[in-house]
Amino acid sequence: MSIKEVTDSAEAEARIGRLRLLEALLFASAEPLDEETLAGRIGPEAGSMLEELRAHYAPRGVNLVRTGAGWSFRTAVDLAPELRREEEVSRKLSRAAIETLAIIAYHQPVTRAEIESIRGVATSKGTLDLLMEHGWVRPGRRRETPGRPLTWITTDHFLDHFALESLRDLPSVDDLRAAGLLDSRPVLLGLGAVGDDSAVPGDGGAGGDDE
Amino acid sequence: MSIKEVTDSAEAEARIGRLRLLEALLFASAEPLDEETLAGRIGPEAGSMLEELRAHYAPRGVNLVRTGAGWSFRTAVDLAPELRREEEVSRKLSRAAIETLAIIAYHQPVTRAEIESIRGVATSKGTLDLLMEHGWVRPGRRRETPGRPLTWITTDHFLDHFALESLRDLPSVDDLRAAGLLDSRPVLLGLGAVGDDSAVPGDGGAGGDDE
Amino acid sequence: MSGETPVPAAGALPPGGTPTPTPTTAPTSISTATPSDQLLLVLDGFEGPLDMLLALGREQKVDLTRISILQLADQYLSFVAEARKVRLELAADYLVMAAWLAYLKSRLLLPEPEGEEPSGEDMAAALAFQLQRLEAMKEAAAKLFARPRLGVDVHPRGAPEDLDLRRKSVYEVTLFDLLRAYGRQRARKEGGVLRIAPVRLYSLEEAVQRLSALLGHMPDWATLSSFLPSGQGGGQGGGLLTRSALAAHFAATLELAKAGRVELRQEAAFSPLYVRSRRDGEDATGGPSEDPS
Repeated sequence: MSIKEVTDSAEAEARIGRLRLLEALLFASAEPLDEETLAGRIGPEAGSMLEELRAHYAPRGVNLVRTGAGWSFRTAVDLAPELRREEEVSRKLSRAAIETLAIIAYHQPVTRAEIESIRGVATSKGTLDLLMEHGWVRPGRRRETPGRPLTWITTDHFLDHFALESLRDLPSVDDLRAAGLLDSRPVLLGLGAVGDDSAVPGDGGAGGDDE
Repeated sequence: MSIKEVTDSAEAEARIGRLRLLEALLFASAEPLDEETLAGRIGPEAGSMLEELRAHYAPRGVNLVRTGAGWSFRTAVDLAPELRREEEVSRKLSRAAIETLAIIAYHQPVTRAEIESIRGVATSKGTLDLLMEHGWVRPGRRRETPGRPLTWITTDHFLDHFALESLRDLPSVDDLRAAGLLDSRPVLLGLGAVGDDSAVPGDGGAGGDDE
Repeated sequence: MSGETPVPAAGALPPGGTPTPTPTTAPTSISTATPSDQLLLVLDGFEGPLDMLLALGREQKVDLTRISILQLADQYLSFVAEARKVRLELAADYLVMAAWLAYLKSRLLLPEPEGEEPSGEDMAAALAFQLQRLEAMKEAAAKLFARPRLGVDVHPRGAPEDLDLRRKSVYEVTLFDLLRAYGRQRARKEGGVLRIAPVRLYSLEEAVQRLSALLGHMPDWATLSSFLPSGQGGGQGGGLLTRSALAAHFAATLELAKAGRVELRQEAAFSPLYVRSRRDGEDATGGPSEDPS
């Protein structure tokens, strides 16, 4: 075995290493990467390696594509119809909706008036509708009190979504407190005197954990 | 050219099409996909195709890996030093949080009192909720013992995060079990909050728990 | 690793064996800490008494299964004694542990009494087990975090193409979100703000103004309490406002006397204080000593 052969094999290995790094960089990047940036990480052969990778991925389900912004991996264009079928943009649930859902979960069966009194604000019609539409809550029995108000309860789908076996597995208030999810130490506001304008307590501290 | 040959070639093409779709589905998603979901899209050969893809990607810079959460493309482990993101590493977890996570992982389902008896110290606020915010732990079923204490378990995302196929793959888990060290019952009285699940841990009593 | 190296004599002691004279041999990291802040620094590094015991146990440089619990108890007790010498405040659980270890020590050294209580040996074994279990969890945690971690060592697709077949709902909401929302809700409701109603207090400036206005109508000596706002005149109610009015008016008379605008007089300590406007040409200090009460 000649020295030349050993050198070649080491060189080949180093090249494969750079090719693998290039592949990983392109995969993990949230933005397309331009050739200059890649050359900074890989070396001057970045350009030829990009072409090599492009050729390798061309027949596959994932392609390496070059756009104005740079190089990036994309699923093959011809597969778009099959991929798009399931595509749904996920959205964040509004804070009001999460709170209302939490209150129904913990206080059920609970009337809308009770939810409002717990939250301290009126519940918009859309909130309960939305929660019902998603199958998390449903109307329960009417309360046998004047006006026979409708109560709200959670569904099996609610348990399913949050991977709970039963409502009894919801952490109790004490559990929440112990886990650090409920901190209800009262905020002591300074002793104010009427003669002193600056000491009039404001409302700032009340729900201090709000974003 | 025989009819048989034509059929074979059409079949082969269809198989390649499904393989490409599988590749694209896995590539498009940031979250692991389970085999059942994939079989629903690809058909019963999804399992064997996943193995085929895994073998194909094994030497490359991006690998197809299977964790308890499902199948997903991830950058190759050996490239970690070149891809490590400083800002992520610097977000250090407290010792208390790391130990608590390990105890939940190895002893699950485990109650807070048991965690405290193993660590010999009360769980401070900001530990369980932090682990939950990372998506690593969640409340499990209540223990059917007096007081019905809540238990804590790890999530699929925990498996994904630590690249574990299942909880059986936790480091040294068999040795620890054989040595009897995964027994989570309290041993000494007077250490930690032994046997008291309902108690709300006080602040500061821990004397040196995390900040 | 310690298989070849000679094991320290003290460490080789079987648990519950004859005691070695080690009470003063606190571990170096602690015994050198004569200044209290250094000791505090050492203490800060521990996650509670069990964690400290484990650290002390490791200093015996033997496998935890062969650890001398008696020696460990001595090490711990001498640490606590050291901490007390420098008047360091130890958290209660450190003291509970000290008491327990002192008891364990006595059980190990004295003949076992007949009874149903666990023997000293059992207690020592239980402690050794707890230390092993804690150490096992610390090692497991280290191994766990040495694994390639997602987002740190390995990375998911950086630009996922918004396609998640597993998601059963369009809305992304986790159990954590739900519980946090409820926790906040409860915190707002049950904790909220402990509000102390604003208190009306009489200010010095108010009293000065009031006294200045009233003094013109008071030609002769009058008790200070007669100047107090109506309704609080007697000062008997003892309410906060009354007391603040009295204090403010008293301070105001001092201010005015200093400015030379009023004269003050008092028969004896704690007797009523008399006030009148300063009259030009009269001796301020003299005052009408024959004045009635």
